[in-house]
Amino acid sequence: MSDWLYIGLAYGVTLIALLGYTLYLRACARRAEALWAEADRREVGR
Amino acid sequence: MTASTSSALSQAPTRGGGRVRILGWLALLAVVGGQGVAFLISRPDRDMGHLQKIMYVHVPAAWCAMVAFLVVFVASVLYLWRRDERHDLLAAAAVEAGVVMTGLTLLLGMIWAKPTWGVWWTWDPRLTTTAILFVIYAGYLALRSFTDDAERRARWSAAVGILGFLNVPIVYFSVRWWRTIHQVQSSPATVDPAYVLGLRLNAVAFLVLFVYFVARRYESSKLERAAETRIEAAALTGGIHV
Amino acid sequence: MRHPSGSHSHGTGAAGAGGGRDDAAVVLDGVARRYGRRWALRGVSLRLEPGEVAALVGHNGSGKTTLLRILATTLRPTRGSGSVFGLDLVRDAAAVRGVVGMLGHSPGLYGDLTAGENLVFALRMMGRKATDAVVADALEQVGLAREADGLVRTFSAGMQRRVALARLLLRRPRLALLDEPYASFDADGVERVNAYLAGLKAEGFAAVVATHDLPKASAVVDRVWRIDAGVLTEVEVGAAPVGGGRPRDIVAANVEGRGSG
Amino acid sequence: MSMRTEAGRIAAVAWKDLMTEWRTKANFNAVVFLAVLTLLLFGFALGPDTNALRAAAAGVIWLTILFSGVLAFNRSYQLELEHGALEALLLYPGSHKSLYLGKLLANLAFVLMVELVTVPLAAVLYDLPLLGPLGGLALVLFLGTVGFVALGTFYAAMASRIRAREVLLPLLLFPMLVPVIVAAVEATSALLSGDAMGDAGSWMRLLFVFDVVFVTASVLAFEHVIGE
Repeated sequence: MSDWLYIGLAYGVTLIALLGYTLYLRACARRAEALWAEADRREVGR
Repeated sequence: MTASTSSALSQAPTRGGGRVRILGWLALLAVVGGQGVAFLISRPDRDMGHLQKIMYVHVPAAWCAMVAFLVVFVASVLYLWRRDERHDLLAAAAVEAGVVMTGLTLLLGMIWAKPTWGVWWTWDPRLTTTAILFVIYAGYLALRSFTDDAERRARWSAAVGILGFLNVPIVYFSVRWWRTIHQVQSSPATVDPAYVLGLRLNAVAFLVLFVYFVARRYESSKLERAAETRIEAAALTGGIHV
Repeated sequence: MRHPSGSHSHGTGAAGAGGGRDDAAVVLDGVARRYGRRWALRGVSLRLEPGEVAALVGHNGSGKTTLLRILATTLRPTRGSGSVFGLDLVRDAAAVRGVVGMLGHSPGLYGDLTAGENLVFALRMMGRKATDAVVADALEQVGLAREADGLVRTFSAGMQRRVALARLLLRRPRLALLDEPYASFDADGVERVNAYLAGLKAEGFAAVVATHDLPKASAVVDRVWRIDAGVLTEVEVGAAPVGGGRPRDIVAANVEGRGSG
Repeated sequence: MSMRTEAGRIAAVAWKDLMTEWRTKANFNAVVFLAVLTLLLFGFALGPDTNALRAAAAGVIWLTILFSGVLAFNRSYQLELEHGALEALLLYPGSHKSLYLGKLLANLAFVLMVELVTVPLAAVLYDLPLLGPLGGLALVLFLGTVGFVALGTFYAAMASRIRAREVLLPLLLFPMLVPVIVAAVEATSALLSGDAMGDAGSWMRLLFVFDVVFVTASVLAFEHVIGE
């Protein structure tokens, strides 16, 4: 019975790790987009 | 209107967003599907019982990490050879994915070891090697975060990436010999065809996921560097040139 | 194109020094250098002929030392390209190192070695035989003949710079880079530096001298590069009048587009 | 540049580093003192039981070497950074490989000297039969130290030039040294207990492979790390 507890734990950890990294990737992409937009602004401002 | 620049990154990057997004959904589908199939077809193992199901994540993640560090090695060598910044960004993206995969491998290894052997950690050679790789490449990321200059960061991390990979076989064999002397339990090997099929299926699924991780990270750091390059260009102005 | 740089296309990178594929002592083409997020140089193009000494003048932090380091290949330009005696600063960096010598802002000596030992080390690093006579002669030339066995750590700043100058004399570079060579030198030291520079010119070698103290250099300087906030703002060409006046014949004093970054 | 000039340059760098070390001595004394202290502290931590101490001795000796030796590497580059000497050093014509090899030799001599003090002391404190397997022990110490110093000299070239140098060097270095620790400790402990199984030889071969791989790789990669 307790086997299933560990299996659940394993899948939970997997979900958190993969989902967490995906969210981090999204944050990185957002940051890059923001920087790109800033470059646009600076060039217009010149 | 900007002056043309020397960096290959100066052109507006191809926003590979569409393709990467498709890859993302594909990865999700593959992993969920692979796990589902493996979950359903697997029979309780003679030694491991239902705990065997943990292996369908643990083993593919470990394989993926190996692929990741191989990519790091190749990209690092290419960087030092060609000095193309994109190779550095690729290496860094692969290290991140590799560290995530080794981390996952380690956690699952512990979760599996506890009910099986009653301890969270054993000095199994593969697991121990994974732990050492985790630390080596975490050091790689730490070094990157402490170096500001993009060019220096690229050279230094390429060196660390190459040396780290050269150490993989040496670490593995040293831990294996060490272990045979000290008699530590090892993971049982199973040749049940259903089990092997499940592993293979999920290895492919994780590979797709890994490619998605690396592609997404690579695209965003390429965009970031391109934006930085444009901002740099905007700062360069004035003076006389003779 | 906002830069009056003529045929020099701005930063074609690997294409080399544009039209400057000649025997000029120094050619820089749009050279820029960034530290972290701060730009120390923001695009400098210039040219120096053999047999000439250029003075590089500017405030603290204007980018003088960065420019010298780029010429010495100890820094890579973030952008732009350049060459020294036809050798590309990036591609032929190893060969450039055989041609340039530098008197750095800090002496670059080892405090726990004696003056003589420092020179012996330098000679051996140049792949030359280090005889007592050669070392003694070099120290004699900078007025330190009696200090050969003194630990450099115990020397005054001026003495340390003399040892560094002796090392430069031993090096005999085709392009000498001097960073504030007059700082911490007395009148005698200044004279020795200028004598060295005059000797270089006579041999058809070249030098770039970064200095606050243009009058001290005026006896030997052929052109003055004024640099401010990482860009070249003024170039003066012509033999400097002896006696500390400003060089004649100002060909360009075109200051444009500063400080938009 | 001919091989001979490069050999001269290697010797010059090593001579310069060792001469500086010899003139100051304070650094060497501090490192030796730290090593002695570590040996004593391990003794307290592992209890006064002689058998337990002897069983752990090989591991204690190598960890002591690692913890005290790692202090030498950053210092070796600190010397270059203090008065802008690195810039002058990089400006000499010829290959930068000689800089690495010269520093490697100097650091090797430094750590071996530290071992010359600490290992006999460990033998006294932990009651080890040092004299019997002396030749084998010397070889293991040498092979293990070469691998340790090769990577230490390489990583310190980077770590010494960034803000977090004290933390970053061990962080980069120690995980890479796992094979050295495992092989050196196993070989040392086999030799100390008479090497009945004849294990020490294969561990020494592993150390040798490690040394060859990482000295070669470091020499090749150093140019990319030291230059600007």
